[in-house]
This record gives sequence, C-alpha cells and structure tokens, in this order.
Amino acid sequence: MNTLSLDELLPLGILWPLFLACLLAFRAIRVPTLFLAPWAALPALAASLLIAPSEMRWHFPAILLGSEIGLDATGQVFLLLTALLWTVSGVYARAYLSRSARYTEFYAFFLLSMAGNFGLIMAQDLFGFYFYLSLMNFAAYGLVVFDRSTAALRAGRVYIVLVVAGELLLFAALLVTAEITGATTFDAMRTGLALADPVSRDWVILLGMAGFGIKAGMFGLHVWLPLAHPVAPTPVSAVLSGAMINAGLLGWLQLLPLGEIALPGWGAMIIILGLTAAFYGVAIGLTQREPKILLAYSSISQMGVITVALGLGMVIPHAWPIILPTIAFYALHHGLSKGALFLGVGLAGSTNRIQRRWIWLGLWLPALALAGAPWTSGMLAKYLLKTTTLYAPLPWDSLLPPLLSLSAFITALLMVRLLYLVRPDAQPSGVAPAAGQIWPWLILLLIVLLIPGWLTFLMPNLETETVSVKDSLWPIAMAMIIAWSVLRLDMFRKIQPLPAGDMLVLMERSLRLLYAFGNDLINLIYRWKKWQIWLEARFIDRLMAAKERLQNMEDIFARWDVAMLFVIIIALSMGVIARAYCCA
Amino acid sequence: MNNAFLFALVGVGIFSLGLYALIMHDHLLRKILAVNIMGSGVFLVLVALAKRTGDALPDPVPHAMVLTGIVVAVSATALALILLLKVFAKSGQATLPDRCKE
Amino acid sequence: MLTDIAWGVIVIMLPLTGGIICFIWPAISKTLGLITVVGTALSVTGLGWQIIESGPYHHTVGGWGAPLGIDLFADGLSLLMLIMTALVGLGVSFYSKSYFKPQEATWFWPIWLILLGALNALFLSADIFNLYVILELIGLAAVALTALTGHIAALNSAMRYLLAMLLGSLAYLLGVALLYHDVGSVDIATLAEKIKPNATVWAALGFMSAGLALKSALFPLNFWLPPAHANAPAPVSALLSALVVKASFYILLRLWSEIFGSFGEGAAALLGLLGAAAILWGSLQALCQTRVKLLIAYSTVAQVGYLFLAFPLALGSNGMVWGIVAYLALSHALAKSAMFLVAGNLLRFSGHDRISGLEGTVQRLPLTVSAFALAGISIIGLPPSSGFIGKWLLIEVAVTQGRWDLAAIMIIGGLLAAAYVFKVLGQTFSDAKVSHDTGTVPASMEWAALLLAIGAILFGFIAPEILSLAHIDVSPSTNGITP
Amino acid sequence: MNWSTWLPPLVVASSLLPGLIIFFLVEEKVLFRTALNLAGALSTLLLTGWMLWGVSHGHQYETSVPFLPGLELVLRADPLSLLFVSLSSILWLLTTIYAIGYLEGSPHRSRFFGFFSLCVTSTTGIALSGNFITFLLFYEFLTLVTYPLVIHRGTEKARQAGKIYLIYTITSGAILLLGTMWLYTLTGTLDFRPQGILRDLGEENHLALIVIFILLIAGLGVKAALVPLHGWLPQAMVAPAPVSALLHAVAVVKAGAFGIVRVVYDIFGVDFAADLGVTGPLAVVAAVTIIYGSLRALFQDNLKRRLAFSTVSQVSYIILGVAIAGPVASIGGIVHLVHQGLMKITLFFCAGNLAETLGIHTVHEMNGAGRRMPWSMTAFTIGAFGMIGAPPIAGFISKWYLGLGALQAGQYWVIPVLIGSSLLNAAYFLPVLHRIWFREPPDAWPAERDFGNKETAWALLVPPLVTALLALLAGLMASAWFSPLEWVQFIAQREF
Repeated sequence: MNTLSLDELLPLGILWPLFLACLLAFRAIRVPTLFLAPWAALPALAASLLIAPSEMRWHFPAILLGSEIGLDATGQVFLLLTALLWTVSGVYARAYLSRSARYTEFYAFFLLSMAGNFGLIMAQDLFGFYFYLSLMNFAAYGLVVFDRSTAALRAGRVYIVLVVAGELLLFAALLVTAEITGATTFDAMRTGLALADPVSRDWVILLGMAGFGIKAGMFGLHVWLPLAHPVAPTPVSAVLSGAMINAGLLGWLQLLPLGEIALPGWGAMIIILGLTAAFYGVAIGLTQREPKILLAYSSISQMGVITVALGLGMVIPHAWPIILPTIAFYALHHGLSKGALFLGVGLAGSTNRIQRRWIWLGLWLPALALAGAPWTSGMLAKYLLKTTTLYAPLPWDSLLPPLLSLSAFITALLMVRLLYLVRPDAQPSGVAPAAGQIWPWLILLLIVLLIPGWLTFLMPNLETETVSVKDSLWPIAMAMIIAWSVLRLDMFRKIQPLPAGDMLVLMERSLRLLYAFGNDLINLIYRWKKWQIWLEARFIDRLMAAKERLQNMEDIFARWDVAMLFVIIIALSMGVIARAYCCA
Repeated sequence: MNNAFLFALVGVGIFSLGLYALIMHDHLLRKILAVNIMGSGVFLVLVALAKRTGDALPDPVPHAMVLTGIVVAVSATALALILLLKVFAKSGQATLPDRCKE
Repeated sequence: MLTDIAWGVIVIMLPLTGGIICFIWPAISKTLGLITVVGTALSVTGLGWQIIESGPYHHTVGGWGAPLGIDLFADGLSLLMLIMTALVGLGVSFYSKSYFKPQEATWFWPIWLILLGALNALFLSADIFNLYVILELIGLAAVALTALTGHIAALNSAMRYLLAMLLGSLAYLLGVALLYHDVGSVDIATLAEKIKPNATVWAALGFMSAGLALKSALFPLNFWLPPAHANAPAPVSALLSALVVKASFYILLRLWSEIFGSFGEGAAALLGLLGAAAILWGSLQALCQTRVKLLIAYSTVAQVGYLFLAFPLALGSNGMVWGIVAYLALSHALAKSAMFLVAGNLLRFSGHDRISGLEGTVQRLPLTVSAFALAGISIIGLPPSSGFIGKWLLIEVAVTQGRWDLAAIMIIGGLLAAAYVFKVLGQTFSDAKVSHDTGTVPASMEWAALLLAIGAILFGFIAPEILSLAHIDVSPSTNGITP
Repeated sequence: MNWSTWLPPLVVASSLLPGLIIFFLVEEKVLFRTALNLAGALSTLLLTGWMLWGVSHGHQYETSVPFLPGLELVLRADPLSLLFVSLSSILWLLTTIYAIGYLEGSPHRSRFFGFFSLCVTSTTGIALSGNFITFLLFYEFLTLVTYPLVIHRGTEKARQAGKIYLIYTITSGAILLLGTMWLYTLTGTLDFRPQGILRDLGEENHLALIVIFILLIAGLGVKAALVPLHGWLPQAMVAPAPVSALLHAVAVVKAGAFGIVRVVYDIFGVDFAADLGVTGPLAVVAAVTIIYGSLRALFQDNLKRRLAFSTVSQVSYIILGVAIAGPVASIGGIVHLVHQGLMKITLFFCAGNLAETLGIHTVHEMNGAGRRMPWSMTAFTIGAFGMIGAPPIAGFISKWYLGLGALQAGQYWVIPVLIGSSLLNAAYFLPVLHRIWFREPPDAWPAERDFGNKETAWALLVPPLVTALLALLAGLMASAWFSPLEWVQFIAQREF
C-alpha cells in the first residue's frame, strides 16, 4: 500500500462526511456514527491547514464527465473558513439538539450539506462543482425546514424554489460556457470565455450572475435569506450565513473571466447592485426586532460589499491579483464573524443573568469585527478593499471610498442595534446554553480575534496602524453616538419591522395572481373535461343511433325481395358495365 | 331471328317468371315450384342453343347437360320438400320469417 | 411408384365412398369418418407431392375427355385449396368426434364426407359444367348440415340458404349455357383460348358472377350467411365459413383468372367495389353483434370482401394477386374455422354464446380463448400471422398500382376486425361474477380449435413456400401466372 | 451454424420459451415458475453480455429467415440494439423479482408471468430487429402481449383502459403498416442501415417521403406517447405496478421511442431527414410533449398518474435528442433511453411498494412515508432527483448532452424547453419528496401490511434499490468504460 500523503486529505474531506451520512442509514451502527458525525469536518479542516495550495489537480476521469478537484490559494482560504464553521457548528449542534427527536435526521442532512460545501470549494470542473452545489443546496433544505414550524416551512418553500431556479440558470450558464469554450475545467473555461464572442459571453455572465446571485444573496435575489437563515436551528444559521453563502461568490470567481478581460459595463452594474445590497440590507435590518433576521440582513449587506469588489475586478482586470485575495479575506472575515454572531445569539436564551452578561460581552467581539473596528479582522478587510479602489478609474476611485466608509458606518449602526436587542436584560431568546455549545463558540471567538494577527504575520508590510486605525474608528464612534441618542429618544420602538423577506411579499402577491391564473386554467381544464364528457355522451348516443341504423339497414338487406333485387341488379350491371368498359 | 333464338328467349322468359315468383310468393311450396320453373327455363335455353350453326345437327352435349341438370334439380327439390315439411311441422307455417337469426 | 397413383381420383372417391358407407352403416360412422378424413388428407399430400415433382396434374376419368367426359385438373392453386380443405377438415373432424350427440353424428358424418368429396372434386375440376354439378352437390350437403339440429331457427335458415343456393346455381348454369353456346366448350382452358367478347359473353359474365357472388355471400348478397352460420352446429359453421364459401369463390377466381380477366375490367371494378363495401359493412355489422357466432359470421362477410379485392387488382399485377388471394383464403379458412370451433366450445361451456356472458372464460378455458386470440390475430392481420402476410401482399399490390383507396379500406378493415375481435377477448378477461352451470368441454375440442389457430399463425412463416406453390401453373392462358 | 447466427434468436427465445411453458403451469407451481422465470431472465442477461462483449470486439451477430417474398426476418445485434437489449434484460430480471413479490398470493399468476415473459420477448425482438418488417412484427406482438397485462385485474376500469390502449395502439399499428408499405414500394428494402436507405431516391420522391415520415412517426408516436397521441398511457395505469414499471421504463414507450430512433437514423438517416426538413417539426412536437406532459403531471394527485405523465414528458427527451440531429444531442437522446428506464422503473417500483405495503395511491397520502419505508423512499428520491436532472444521477447526463447538442446544432430554443421542463419536474417531484421526508406520518396508513421489522418484502425492496443504484452509477460513473454513455458514444460514432 502506498503511504498516505497529506494530499489525500483533500478527497477525504469530501468523502468522509458523505460516508458517515451513508452509514447513518443503517440502524445497527447509528450510535457510533452519530458519535463521529459532529467531527466530520475535521479531515477538510486538516486539509485546509496542512496542504500547501498548488495548481495540482486530482483527476477522476470516470466520475461524471471527468471530474477534477484541487486546492489553490483562494480555495484554501474558503476551505479553511468553511471547515472551521462546519466543525464548530457540528460540535455546537450536538448539545443544541441533544433532546431533539430528529437528531439523526439533522446530522444526515448536515453531513450531506457539508460534503457538498467542501466539494464545491475543491471542485475544479463544472460537473463536480454543479454536483456538489446541488448536493449542498438540496440537503440544506432539510436543515432549513428542520423545525417544521409554519415559518420554517414557508422559508423552505421559498428557499427551494429559488434554489431550483438558481440551479437551472446555472445549468444554462454552464452549458453555454461548455459549448463556446469546449472546456469543462474552470481554468480553461475562464480563459476560453475571455476569448469568446461577446454575445455568448454576455449570456454566460448574465446567467451566471443570476444563478450564483441567488446563493450569494445578490440584491433582488436575496429574499430567501432573511426567511431561511433565522428559522433554521442556530448552528445551521451559522453555516448558512457564514459558509454556504460563499458558494455563490466562489461560483462567480470560478466561472467569470475575472482578471482576464475588462468588462466595464458588467462591472459597473455589479458594483451598483453590490452597493444597493450593502445599504438596503442594513436599512431593512435596522428595523428588525428578531436578532437572527437582523443578522441575515447584515449578511446581504456584507455580501453586497464583496460584490462591489467583484465588480471592481471586472472594471480593472489588471488589479485582480490584489482584488482576489481581498475578496477571499473579506469572505473569511465575514464568515467567521457572522458564524460567531449567530452562534452567540443562539446562546442568548440563558436565564442566568451573569452568564447572559458574559455572552453579551462575547458578542461584542464579532460585532465589532463586522463593523470594522480597529485591530479587528473587519478593519483589515475594509482597508484592503479600499486600497483596491485606488486602482479604479473614474468615477469609482472617488465615489467608492466614501461609500465604503458609509457602509462601514451603517454596519456599525446595525451591530449596535443587534447588541441592543440581545442586551442582558432583554427578553431571553434562543435556548439555554449548555457547555457543549459554549466552548465551540469560544473557540470561534478566539479565531476571530486571532485572524488579524495571522494576516499581519502573513503580510508583514501591511501598515495597518498608520493607515486605518484612524479611518476605522470614526464609523464606530459615530454609530455609538447615534445609537445612544436614538436610545434616548426611544425611536426604535416607533419603527415597525418590515416583514422578513421584504420584496418577497410583493413577489408572493404576484405569485398568488399567477396561482389564481393557474387555478383558472385548471378550472378551464375541468370545464373542458365536463364538456368532453358531454361530447363523449353525445358521441356514444350518435354511435348507438348509428348502430341501430346499421342494423335496420342490414334487416332491410336481408329481406328476401330486396336481396333478390340485388341479385338481379348485380347480374345486369356486371354485364353492362363490363361491356361498357371494354368497348368504350 | 331464328327458331332457336326464339326458344332461348322463351327460356329466359320462363326463367324470369320463375324468378318473379321466387321473389313475390311467400309460400315456400310456391318458391320451390318457382325454382323448378327457373330450372326449366335454363334447360330450355340449353336445348335451344344447342343448335349453334344454321344447318348442322344439334350438339348432343347440351342435351346431356340438361339430363344431368334434371337429376340435380330433382334431388334439390327433394331436399327442399323435406325441409319444407320439417319447417311446417315445427312452426306450423310454410313461409320464411323475415329475419331468422335469433 | 407413389407418383404414378391417380391421387386426384382417390382424393374425390375416398370421402365419397366413406360417406356412403357411413350412411349405410351408421354404427361405425365416427371411426370410419375420421379414418376417411385422415386418408383423404394423406392423399392430398400425395397429390401435392406429385404436383411439386412433376408439375400440374391432369387426369381424364375413364379416358373420355372433354366435353362429354370428366377431366380432373390440378395446378398450384387447386393444390392450395385442397390443402386448405384437408387441414380444416382434419381439425373439424377431430372436433366433431366429441361434439355431436350420437343421433346427430349418424347424419353428420355421411354428409360431411360427401361434402368433403365434393369440395375436393370442385377444386380438381377444369370444366364449368362439372363445376355446376359439384356446386349443387356442395350446396345441398351444406344445407343438409345446416339443418342438422332440427331446431326451427336452423330449419328456417337452411331453407333460406337452400333457396339462395339454388338461385345462385341456376344463374350460374344459365351463364354456362350461354358460354357453351358462344364457344362450344365447357373446358376452361379451351374457353380461355377461344373466347371473344360479345353480347352473349357479357350476359354469361353477369349471370355467372352474380350467381357465384350470391353463393360467396358477397355484400349485399350476404343475407343468407349470418343466419345459416349462426344456427348451424359449430363444426358445420366452421365448414361453411371456411370451405363452402371458398368453393364458389374459387370458381369465380378460376373464371376470372383464365376467361374473363382480360376483358372484364369494368365488372372486376364492380366486384372490387362490392368487396370493399363488404369489408366495411361486414366488419361494422360484426361489431354490432351481441352473439359470438353471429359476430364471426359477419366477420366472414368482411373477410370474403378481401378476397374480392383481387379482381380489380388482377390486371395490373400480372396475375400475382390470385396466388395471394388463394393464400389469404387459406389463412382465413384456418382462422375462421378455429373461431367457429371456439364459439362451439363457449356454447358448450356456458350454454349460450352471448358476448356479455363470457366473463372469466379466460381462466376456465384458457386454450379456447388462446385459440380465439390467435385466430383473431390472423383475422385482424397482425404479424407474423398468415393473415398479415396475405393482407400485406395485397396492400402492397394495391399501393404499387396506386390504389390507395383499396389499401386504406383494407387497413380500416383490419382496424375494425381488431375492434370486434377484442370486443370478445376483452370480455373473457373480466372477473367471473356469476357461476352459472357450466358444461365441460372435452380437451380434443379445445385442442382442435387451438391447433387450427396455431396453423393460421404458423402459415405466416412459410409464406414464400406457399406462394411459390400457388404459382405452379402451365395453363396456356396469357393471364397465367409465371412460375 | 455457429454462435454468431444463433445468439440473436437465442436471446429472443430465452424469454419466449419460459413464457410459453409458464402458460401451461398450474397456479400452485410457484417454485418451478419462479425458477423458470429467473432462469430465463438470467440466461437473457448472460447471452446479452456475451453479445456485448462480441460486438465491442467487432464480431457480427446476424440471423435471417425468409418471411415475405423479397423480405426477410432479420435479427441483428448492432450497438444500438444491444443498448436496448441490455436495458431490457437487466430490468426484466429485476422486474421479475419484483413481480414475484408483488403478486404473491394473487390469482392468475401463470397467465401474468407468461405474458410478462412474452412482453420481454417482443422488446428484445424489437431491439434486435435488423429491418423494419421484423421491427413491425415484434412491435405488434408487443401490443398484443401487453394487452392482457393491462387488463390483468379484470375490473371494468381495467377493461376500459385496455380498450383505450388497444384503440390507440392498433390504430397506430395500422398507420405504421401503411407507412412501411409505402416506403417498401418506393425503396424495395426495409433494412436498417447506418445513414439510412433513402439516399439514392430522387427529388421527385421527397414529398412522398415526408408523408411517409409523418405516417411512421404518427404510428410510433402513439407508443412513445407523443402529444397528442399519449392518451392511452395514463389510462393504462390501472395495471399492476410491475406492469406499469415495465410499460413505462422498458417495453411500450421505449419501443416507440426506439422505433423513432431507428426511423430517423437507420431508415431515413439523420442528414437526409434533416435535409428533408422533417427533424425540425419532430423536435417541436417532442418539445411540446415534454412541456405538456410535465404540466399535466403537476396536477395529478394519483401517484401513478403523475408518474405516467412524467413518462410522457421524459420519453420525448429521447425523441428531442434524435430530432435535433446532431451528434452530441443524439448521444443525449439515446442515452436517455437507458437513463429514463432506470429512473422511471425505480419510481414505479417505489409507487408499487407504497401501494402494496401501506395502501398509498395518492400523493397526499404520502406524508411521512420516508419514516416508515426509508429505503424505498431513498430509492424514490434518487429517481425523482434524476428526473429533475440533478447531478450526479443519470438524468443530468442526458440533459447535459441534450443541451450541449442543441447549442452545437444552433437550436437555442431547446435550452428554455429543457430548463422549463426541469423546473416543472422539480415542481411536481419536490413537493412529493417534501411530503415523504418532512411531513409527519399519519396515525394509521390506509392499508398497512405487516412485514415484521422489515419495511416491506425483500423481493419488493431489492429491485428499486438496485435500479436506483444503477441510475446513480450511470450518472456518477458516466465516463467509466462500462457506462451506458460510453456505449452510446460508440453508437453515435457509427451514425455520424
């Protein structure tokens, strides 16, 4: 046997959770499997930490239409984030659901989604990617509707509709790409797309943006997020909002010809969409009273910010080598912070005031990080992002920095609102924490705390102190001031929360119209059926009448005199006709 | 128009008369008689047309045919009469119902 | 040497003698009848071998020769008809062994054997006057068999049958007289050689065709057939439908292929038209029936229509079509006799033959229902049955000649046939609800029906051989089929 | 005489003989009948395997016997026929096992299994037909032997369904016959040849050929359930589950679809058909069928009816693939012949399991069925996702090739059709899956049968699991040497 190399951790990262999920089907070995299930993300985590990123690919020519997995630098960051979140959530869920009757079911879907999530990060070809994405998306449905509450079922419905729509848009995008580039690996597809004719390329970009946009919560397609993320069990919210949401982003990075050619038009559109999402998310989020919904809107807003970076990448392809790590880092920062926030909010159900207070204090860390407070990952992420705008052409170079600052400011505002909502003397929400939930959360907090250090260790020439501390301080400070005054004025109480899913309400209304139309159509079909039955009855009547007539006629033919007459007629006409024919 | 042809025409006439009776009369005995008369008509035609050329002797073959025909007609009539008797014995009438499939 | 024996004479004389002995000595009629039928079948084999070995068979009885003597003549076409008679005869005889009550059997066997002899004689005749005599003999035997049960319905239909037969024969005889007057011969070959179209010939054509069409139950002259077939005992219905109807058709075919074919185009068109009408009319009527035997009887009316389509197609096909039609007749004979035997089984089983009362027969009489199904397949014309082959070839001829109308009618006829066959079959599959008193059906009766039906299917697989058989011909006529 | 002439008829006989013998077995001889059935199925499988090996190594297997003057019955094993034969033989084996379990203790089993075997005979015959007349023969034979299966239950409803089935199929048979006949009078041959037999016909025949094409497609379209000729299919659902399974997955609809493939490829030839301008309309009809079937499926509450309409839709993928008339689309279409078979038979098996074990017949009764029958429902889920076209299940591969092929042929309108159909597939399958897995089971099932601690009888459980696994493997291992896709690429090379 070959010696096991570290590289083999890569496929193992996908296969191990899949394998465990399959084992769950067998009742006899369910107990040991469930014992292993929470730790199922460890191989992937190990892979992300131990394997040096490279261009190396694992080929599986027999799988699907030829499959490849590999791990490059960007992928490593995403894998790290994802594996961390899945591990923490997995362990967290063990205590969270310890009394649930559907413990096994939860882990079955959890493991399947996890495998899909890791797989799509590692996949370097469209088939693998598409497969893992589907696996993750469909399995996550089981997690979204896990509670079976009315809200969960509704969220699940919206979720699945959009997932299917996204998958199909993506299917079309991939088809067109494969056709015009003749390639199925992402490297080749990106290069091919860059050289392809603009019309087809535009189609790919449109379909791809929309298809992945659903997953990434792009503005207009974000409606499922505020519904689905909050209703899911807390650990699921964490992975949904922190890890799975990045699948869309990753898809964009893999599919679009970023850094290859300039696409100023698309770039502008995406930047605008991103900015809209960034502000819109916060605006709606601010009105919410349910912390998890607020967090979901924050995700929309943060993904919007990342989308801006993506748009920039389209505008200035030469800056892509800088933008790509920025995006990766931003995603890492956002994912971890958001995960920590969700898990923490889920712990806010304690009735113990002291415990409550500690947890509240703990929540400050990721909240500050998300708001971009100094010496946090947020500050670094936002600084990196702003740096990239320097390369942008007019008008982006002058427009974006202030807008990004503004976004940071309102994010801070949102975080303050969150902290206010989960303040120790507020109504308890979530469940009472157990030890098994707290220590994974604490580890996650620790990681959130350590990232900036890790990054500065990686990039020693980063002059964060001088450049951005000042810059990042003022949004926080202003937010604090405003929050304080708002609290004094008791303004929030007057704001009615907008329904979660905001635009969805409109969409549902139009859907309802469509549904009514469908009903009319069905009625029409039924009426047609009635008519058909009537017609059939008429037809049968006619048939019976015809039958009777036929038999009457036969009776006439069978009369002796008639038959004899026929004999005579035939005898005569035979002769006459034969003659007429022959001698004509 | 020679004699033979006249006879033949008469034969056809008798045939037609028989046919008329076969069609128009309901009583089975009359029908059987009608068939016999038709047969006689055909025989007359056969005999008449045996003289095919103006002056030669008549062809003997049609005469042989007529003899055979008469034998056949006799047996057919016998069968018909027996059937008639049986029908009459069973149904008490000597006519055909219009439709007798049920 | 076997080839030197006058098989043709044996084929006729054996059943006739058997019939007479049965008549005299009723006690052995069943055994003797069976032996005779088997013997006749073997003789047909002998004759067939003779024909295949050394071409068409010609025998002058007593050395007299035409016109006064009796000539026997057999080519491929005749042989095909003889085979048909032998096969159907065998099946029906084995069936009848268990079917008839002793009293009926004493009448059935002698008459049936005489009918068999007459049929064989008909297919071996080459002389239109002899044909008349034999035709009458067949008609009388058939009528007698129809009346066998002595029920009033049977007697009535026999009477009607008899009158129609006599009328048909007389019309035919009148035609013979006219032809003889015109040509001076009754030998078909001579006639074919010498005939010239003139008024007498036209009249003969009219009388003969009408008479024979009446005897073949060509629409609209089919009035006598359904009652006769429906009221006769099942094996008799089988014989009537399979063989007796074919006898008069065979004469028509002979007349047309050798004598009238070249100048009777108009009349042929009329015959074809009536044939087409028969297909539609017969099928529709069959579809309307509520009794199995009547349904089958009307199906015969329809299937006879197919045979008549040969007439308008004959000229353009260089005579090919006669062989096809003979093949189709053979196929129909096997299938239709199987069907009537099935009807007999059903009658025996449930005491009636109403279609609505056939529930659950498929469980109780699987062989019988299979026989009906297989025969039905051939009647519909589904591959690979002989019915399919026959119809395929006929449609092919029609399409090649651009006669789309005929092709369409044949296909529609097939559809209608499917409708009435499955009308019966579907009913047999339904769950048995009433368990009325059921009679037992002897295995030999079930098997006889099934074997005939299987024969109808299997003949589809030897179609090329059969067709090449039909083309054995050295008739001097220009319409003849080139081998 | 050697193996190369004996193998094709042997394959046909290996199901014919058991079928014929079974008819004569008394009802109680369960063991012997089972043994005979399985022996037949296994020998078919074995012989097919042999021919597969042979054909992939370049051997020829052909038998012919004279049938009509100038026409022969030809059985020939080419790659395309072997694809269909393999599918039939594998699914026959599984369906036999399933049927043994399904019909345990029910009446008239000898009759059932007899016709069942004959049904396979005709399917293998159709597959191996080397010319159109042989095809026609087995095609009609199929109609006849499936009829008793459709009306097997003997109820009024069943007979009504049987009647409708016959009206459709026999009429279509007649139309087909007419078309074939016409074709024969024009060409004088009915052989299946790569690139067709019509190349040498002159311009003046083109109109006739178009009409012939329409006749042939109309004749075959009934069995392939092309809209508006699909009416019989949902009616035929009254048949027992194994029959529906076989009808839908292998025998009847596939016979129609396979026939269309043959007509387009081996009678007309793809290029010639495209030149005639007949493939475009055919593609449109197929597309309409795909959408219409899915739409109708959406509104069915009866599970089997829903599946039936799904079949209407899915089978037309095959025809669409063929009608797009490009190499890649053809691969998608032909491979769907196998893929759809595997997936649809899985679904029908599972529907049968629900009916047999729990008495569930409608979608709204399926709440929580996953809890009670997890294995069956897992198989069902795989089948359903396959139908939607989710990777890595076989359906995805078909759709991918169809889509790619349509793009390559410049038929962009096909993409929205594919997307719309997938959307509809999702719309009628996902709610079912939701009910199965995420709803609470009722307090009592409509008619539950006790199987101890198993969810259902082994014979009912194993076949759907195997077919689901095969459907999964056919997609997941699509590029492996043993996959249907690889074989279909081999076929496509022959045609283009």
